[in-house]
Amino acid sequence: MQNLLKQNGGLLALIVLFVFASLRYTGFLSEYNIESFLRYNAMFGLIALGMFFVIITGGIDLSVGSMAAFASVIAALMSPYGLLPAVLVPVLLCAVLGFLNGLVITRFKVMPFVVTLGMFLIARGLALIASGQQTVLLSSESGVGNLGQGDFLGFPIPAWMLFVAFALGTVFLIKAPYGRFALTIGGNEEAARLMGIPVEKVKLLVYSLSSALAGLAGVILATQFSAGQPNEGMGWELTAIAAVVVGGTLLTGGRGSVINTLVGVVLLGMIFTVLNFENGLGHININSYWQTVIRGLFLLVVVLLQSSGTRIKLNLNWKSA
Amino acid sequence: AAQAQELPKLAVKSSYRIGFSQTESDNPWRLAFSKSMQDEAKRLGWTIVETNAGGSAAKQVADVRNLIAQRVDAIFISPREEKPLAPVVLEAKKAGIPVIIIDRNVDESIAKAGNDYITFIGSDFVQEGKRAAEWLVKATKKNAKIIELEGTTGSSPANDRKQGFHEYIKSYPGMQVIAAQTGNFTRDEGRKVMETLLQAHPEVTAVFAHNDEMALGAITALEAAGKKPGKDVIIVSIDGEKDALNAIIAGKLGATVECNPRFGVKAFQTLKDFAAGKKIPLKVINPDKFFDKNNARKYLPDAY
Amino acid sequence: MATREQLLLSMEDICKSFTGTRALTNASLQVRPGEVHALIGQNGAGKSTLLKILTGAYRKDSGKIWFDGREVDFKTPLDAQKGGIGTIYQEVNLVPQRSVSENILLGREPRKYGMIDWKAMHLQAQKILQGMGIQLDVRQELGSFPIATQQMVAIARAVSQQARLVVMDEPTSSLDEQEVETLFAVINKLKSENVSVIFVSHYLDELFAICDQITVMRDGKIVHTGPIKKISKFELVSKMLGREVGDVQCSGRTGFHKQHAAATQPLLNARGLKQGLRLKGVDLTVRKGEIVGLAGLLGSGRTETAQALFGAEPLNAGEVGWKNQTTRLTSPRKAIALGMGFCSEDRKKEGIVPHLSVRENLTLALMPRIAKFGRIDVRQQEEIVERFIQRLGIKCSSPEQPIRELSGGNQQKVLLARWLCMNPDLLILDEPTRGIDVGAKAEIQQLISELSENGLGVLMISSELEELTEGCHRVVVLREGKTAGELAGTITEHQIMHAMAGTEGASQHA
Amino acid sequence: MLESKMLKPKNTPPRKPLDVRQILQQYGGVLTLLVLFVFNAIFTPHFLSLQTLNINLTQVATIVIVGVGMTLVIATGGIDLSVGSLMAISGALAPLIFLNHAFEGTVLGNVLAMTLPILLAGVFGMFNGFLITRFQMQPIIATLILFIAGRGIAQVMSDGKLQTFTNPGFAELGQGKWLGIPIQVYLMVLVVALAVYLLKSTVFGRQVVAVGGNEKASELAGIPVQQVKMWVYAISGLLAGLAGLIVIAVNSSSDANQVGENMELDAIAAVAVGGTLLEGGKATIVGTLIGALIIQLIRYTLLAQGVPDAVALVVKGLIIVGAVALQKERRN
Ligand SMILES: Nc1ncnc2c1ncn2[C@@H]1O[C@H](COP(=O)(O)OP(=O)(O)OP(=O)(O)O)[C@@H](O)[C@H]1O
Ligand SMILES: Nc1ncnc2c1ncn2[C@@H]1O[C@H](COP(=O)(O)OP(=O)(O)OP(=O)(O)O)[C@@H](O)[C@H]1O
Ligand SMILES: [Mg+2]
Ligand SMILES: [Mg+2]
Repeated sequence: MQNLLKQNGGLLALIVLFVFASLRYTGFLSEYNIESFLRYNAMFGLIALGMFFVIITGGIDLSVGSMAAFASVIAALMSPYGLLPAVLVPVLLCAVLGFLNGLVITRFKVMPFVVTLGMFLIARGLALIASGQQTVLLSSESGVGNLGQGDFLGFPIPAWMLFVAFALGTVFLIKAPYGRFALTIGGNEEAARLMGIPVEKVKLLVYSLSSALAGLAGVILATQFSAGQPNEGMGWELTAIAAVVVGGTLLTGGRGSVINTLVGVVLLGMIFTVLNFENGLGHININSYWQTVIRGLFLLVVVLLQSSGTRIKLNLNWKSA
Repeated sequence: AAQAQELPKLAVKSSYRIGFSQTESDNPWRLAFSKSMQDEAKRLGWTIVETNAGGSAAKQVADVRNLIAQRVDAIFISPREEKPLAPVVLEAKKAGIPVIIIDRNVDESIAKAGNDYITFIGSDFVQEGKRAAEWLVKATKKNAKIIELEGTTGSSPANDRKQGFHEYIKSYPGMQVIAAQTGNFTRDEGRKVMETLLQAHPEVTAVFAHNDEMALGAITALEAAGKKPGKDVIIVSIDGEKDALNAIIAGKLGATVECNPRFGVKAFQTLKDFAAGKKIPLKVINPDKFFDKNNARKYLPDAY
Repeated sequence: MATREQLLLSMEDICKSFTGTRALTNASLQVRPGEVHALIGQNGAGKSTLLKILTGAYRKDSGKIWFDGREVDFKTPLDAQKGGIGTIYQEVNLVPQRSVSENILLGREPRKYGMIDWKAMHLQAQKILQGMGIQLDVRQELGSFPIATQQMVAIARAVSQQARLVVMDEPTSSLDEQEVETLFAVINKLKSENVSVIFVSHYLDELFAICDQITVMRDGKIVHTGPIKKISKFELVSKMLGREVGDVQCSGRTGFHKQHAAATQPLLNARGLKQGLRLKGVDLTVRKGEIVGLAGLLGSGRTETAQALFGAEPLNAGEVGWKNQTTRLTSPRKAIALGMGFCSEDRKKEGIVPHLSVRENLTLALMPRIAKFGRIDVRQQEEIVERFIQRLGIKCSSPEQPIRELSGGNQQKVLLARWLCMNPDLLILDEPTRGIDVGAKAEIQQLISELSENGLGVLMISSELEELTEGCHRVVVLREGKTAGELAGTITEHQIMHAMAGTEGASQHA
Repeated sequence: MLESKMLKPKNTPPRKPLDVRQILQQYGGVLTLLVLFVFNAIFTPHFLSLQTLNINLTQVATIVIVGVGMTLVIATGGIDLSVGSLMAISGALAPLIFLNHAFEGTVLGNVLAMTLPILLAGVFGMFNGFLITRFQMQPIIATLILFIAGRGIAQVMSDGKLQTFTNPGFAELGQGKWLGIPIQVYLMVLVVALAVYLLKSTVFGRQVVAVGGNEKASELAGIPVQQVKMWVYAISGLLAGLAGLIVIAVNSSSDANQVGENMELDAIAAVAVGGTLLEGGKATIVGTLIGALIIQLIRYTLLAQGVPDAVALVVKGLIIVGAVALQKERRN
């Protein structure tokens, strides 16, 4: 029972916040609001999913934000050639950069933090170079923009992509050997190696995957906002890391849940929405710097909820042992 | 007047609930901008809902959508990027909410002033760059070795001011840009970059900074290197903030092109006029002054 | 000598240097099909290194390895696994957060359409464990089981790989007798299937019970190899230590020489200790100059008791008296300030600080004491370290060598020294001689005896009954988290076993 | 056997190639620094001058000061993302003090303005430590909270305004010189020297490393683990506070939005390039100094060579990863 609470501390916070907001603000539950929320946060969801797989191996990927910006530029550059190139080329290019991340991490044994910090700079530089330091407009003839702006069965396409990705992610983590390998490596890398698990291949895979998903987020960025933007994605890596952690995953690796990561993404996104709505009530006038303070406090509360939950779990284990 | 019929209507009321989507609030210019909006709203007794996109066009679109979902009476948008923000203006129109665009415009091929939004109240970055160049050409008698301190790489004020400046000096072969590096619009980086460039290019005679803060940083760097800003090296910049006017009075800064952040009064007045059914021009350019040693003292009390 | 074709494994002239130390010099090892081959040597002799080279965990500097008639050079443990070698490493090298089934089968899990077939996987894991006579919930996290169970899982993983050769590096060091029996049954079964086993252990009895051939290592070299039947224990020990048979002194079977000195003032007096569901009422007393043994089956709560007494785990109930005053044990810091020391059973997780040098590891607890105004007196520190390195015969290239580079047994000695240098009144030792070679073991036991004669109180947890019977003045026996009995005077293994099991024969608590 | 002996009369294993790697590993940082230096000496005009040295040292001072605190934090296996925001907080407070009517123009005002903000930043650092020790929060998240909220707090303190001032006494901190060398360089050297001493020779310093190496073992050896952690975050906060003061003193202006922006990345990069293990347990202050100098020299070189910002980002990323890769230990 309390174990449930711990694992779902984030979910609990989300439900509370959601109920609170739907009762308090008119327009919060409107179809328009929910769809626009999903359309925007789909990008963070995809990035957080990639980050999740990196983090369960005990690594970290700081390059995702720059990677998304790079992908958005490439997608915009490829947009005149049609949907397929505009999606595949940026995603593949990012996957290659991610593969390079993984290669340096496994071959030269450089800490993931440093390698991806390097890529954080490099990908940003590449985005600026490729775009000529300008916003690159998406071609409007090819209809590529539909991918970000259109609906499928009355639901935003980016949101579909998000749900499919998370469904696949869940299956991958639970059922696919490489998903289990990733968890195992995070648990104890040396042991995993001695157990004969192909540690290097798994790492190459997760870093490529993380970058490819960041690339996909970049494609959504370009198509949804009709432009490749080399200066976008600042700080996205921290949002993604925060979402993964709020989802109850340990940064030391070895444990985590895909669905709770989604909960983390939605929760963090909802903080912004709720702050905006609260401002709109006109009772208080929170200027932008107070908003930052409140956002920080909110994160504090959510994480505190998680950490006290952690202790409940430990105590419980003793009793059931 | 014919076009105005296609715009959503705004009932005449004594007080409105206004949404204001600010693109970022991490520099004095933006903060002065936001403050003038807040002050005017307070003066009128209106409610203003300000959102801050933190420099992200994507977040700004989400913010505007959020304002639409809240069904505010009207929305002011200071867009981060022209194209990404255009579609959401159409969404506001569809929801029956009139929009005024401030500072930078949105893509006119997607959303048209007078048709999809009321009007654009703005400044012209390219023009600012040109005016800075114009002054510098005169001040240096068409001969200068210039260091250009650029704004944040890839941002539109940086790109446009650069463009305007370079377009103008093109026809003066004596005006030579010997180095151009970004100082990210900040005083600290402006100083650091200038310190470094001074070492590599001691022959410099002029500086063009994309904003006042970097110009002030450059002045510190020049003084530390034992040069006299205003004499050995002539500096021109853009914005017109208080410190810059002080520097002009002290003879350190040559001139600065005003880029007035105080849109509040004009923006709210325009909205009131619109509600009252008056005809609104499709473009309202905030008149930008030009400050040099002749008028700096006079305008100092008004500077932000 | 047999040719390569007749042998299953032939390692020839293997050399290996680590920065600073030469771990192996022309070491050779031959194993025939279906034979159980003992590998023995002092701590740091190079056993683990040799085996890690075989399984691809380390790369050799030079030498050749022939396996199954072909020359091989395994680059990763995975290669070796695929090549037909299953391995149990010295430290339990499994992943505690994963389930038991995954730990046994990961890497060769049953699949359906490329995806893991969990049902089949759990079933298969269960069957493997059942084959070894173990019944447990294979879906649970491995970390929730005691170390011994984890060790059995490691064994299950290695032997279920259909390997031609199973390498076991000290598999029994954390097992109790019953589980050792189980392991021997497994080994015999492997043997009957013509699978070979390399078996490393510091328990000579075990070697003689199960092995066919024996290879003795000393200082990275092979000093003897031959059938085990043809060598006596004494010869073996003398070969290991590099001394003549006559020199190897052995009064008892352990290095203890118990003085039946009348016990004096009580030092530690614990009554009714309770904690969670693990401890349900432990009573025990340690007096000055007394060695008290703490016996019990696996999971009986010995480690918990020790940790609670040291303040590492908060108590729910119970009273603790220290030198006639009641105290509350809230943290290891406080316990140390009172004059206690505690040597944990899990040296990798709770003992060593891997990147730090031997010097700093040894003085980790002592540091505040040899500091003036927060500054460490390095001269004094070095002196102390030098003294203990000599006294305990710690084998390291210099006091500045990082402790992670030391062999397991030598790490254990450094940890012992960490506490001895504190001059404590009471030393709590949880399995102090686990993984330590016979020579060093006797030395350590002797040292404990001497210290107790000088007034040190010792509480010693041990799974080796002879250590308890020969070394301890009294033995407190725990059963299911409670003190089940206390033995004093001439203690026999028989008595302890009865008390542990809860059958007749144990004298009740005085 | 015999043949090989005849071929190689000396009975030592071939060691030559191995040594090069070892040298790289040990001195990779210094080597990178040297290469950058020589490159500039040849290709950058006016590089070999006292002025250039001064510029580089003043520009690197704040990275080093913050990097020292970061080194200690990382040595315990943690990380501190909040340093930039703490710089902003300290930078926002100081002008509030010396521009306050009660103190304006007084020495006391300047003294308070140079101490209180540092202490405040230290208190915030302690708050980080509190979250991490008391609630077992993961450092990256615990410090992310102040990373986000801290800048907001600084803006609230200064009401979001750019605070500019003319205060020669206070400005000494950033602009003053003594014997031709900027004051902030002395401060940097002092901080480094103290930290080297702290980490090498004091009980606290060794406990910091021990906690990072094995927390459980340290606890059992009687090390006050929670206190040690608390203190490293406090120290990191204090040093960030000092760096914040230097930045505003140099510019005679405090902008809560900008002071210390991206400092956490520079500091962490300096620590990593310097050879400290990010997983804790091994740390070098001098390494961090070298790491910071490398980062500074990269920046200087790229600027002086007129490399466009976009390309500079790529080069900077490559050099950081390369410098760390150079120093990696060989795997057995
Ligand atoms: N990774 C390493 N780096 C440096 N030296 C090492 C390393 N691993 C082992 N050594 C050294 O090699 C020698 C042999 O160690 P090894 O672990 O093989 O001994 P062992 O015979 O298994 O001892 P034990 O019985 O204590 O397990 C020791 O001197 C040890 O210090
Ligand atoms: N359910 C459990 N959850 C967590 N840890 C457990 C659990 N069961 C056992 N352990 C751990 O297993 C170890 C052995 O438990 P315990 O201390 O009760 O046995 P012991 O008598 O000391 O046996 P030994 O030391 O020989 O393994 C302890 O370290 C304990 O923390
Ligand atoms: Mg060994
Ligand atoms: Mg135990």
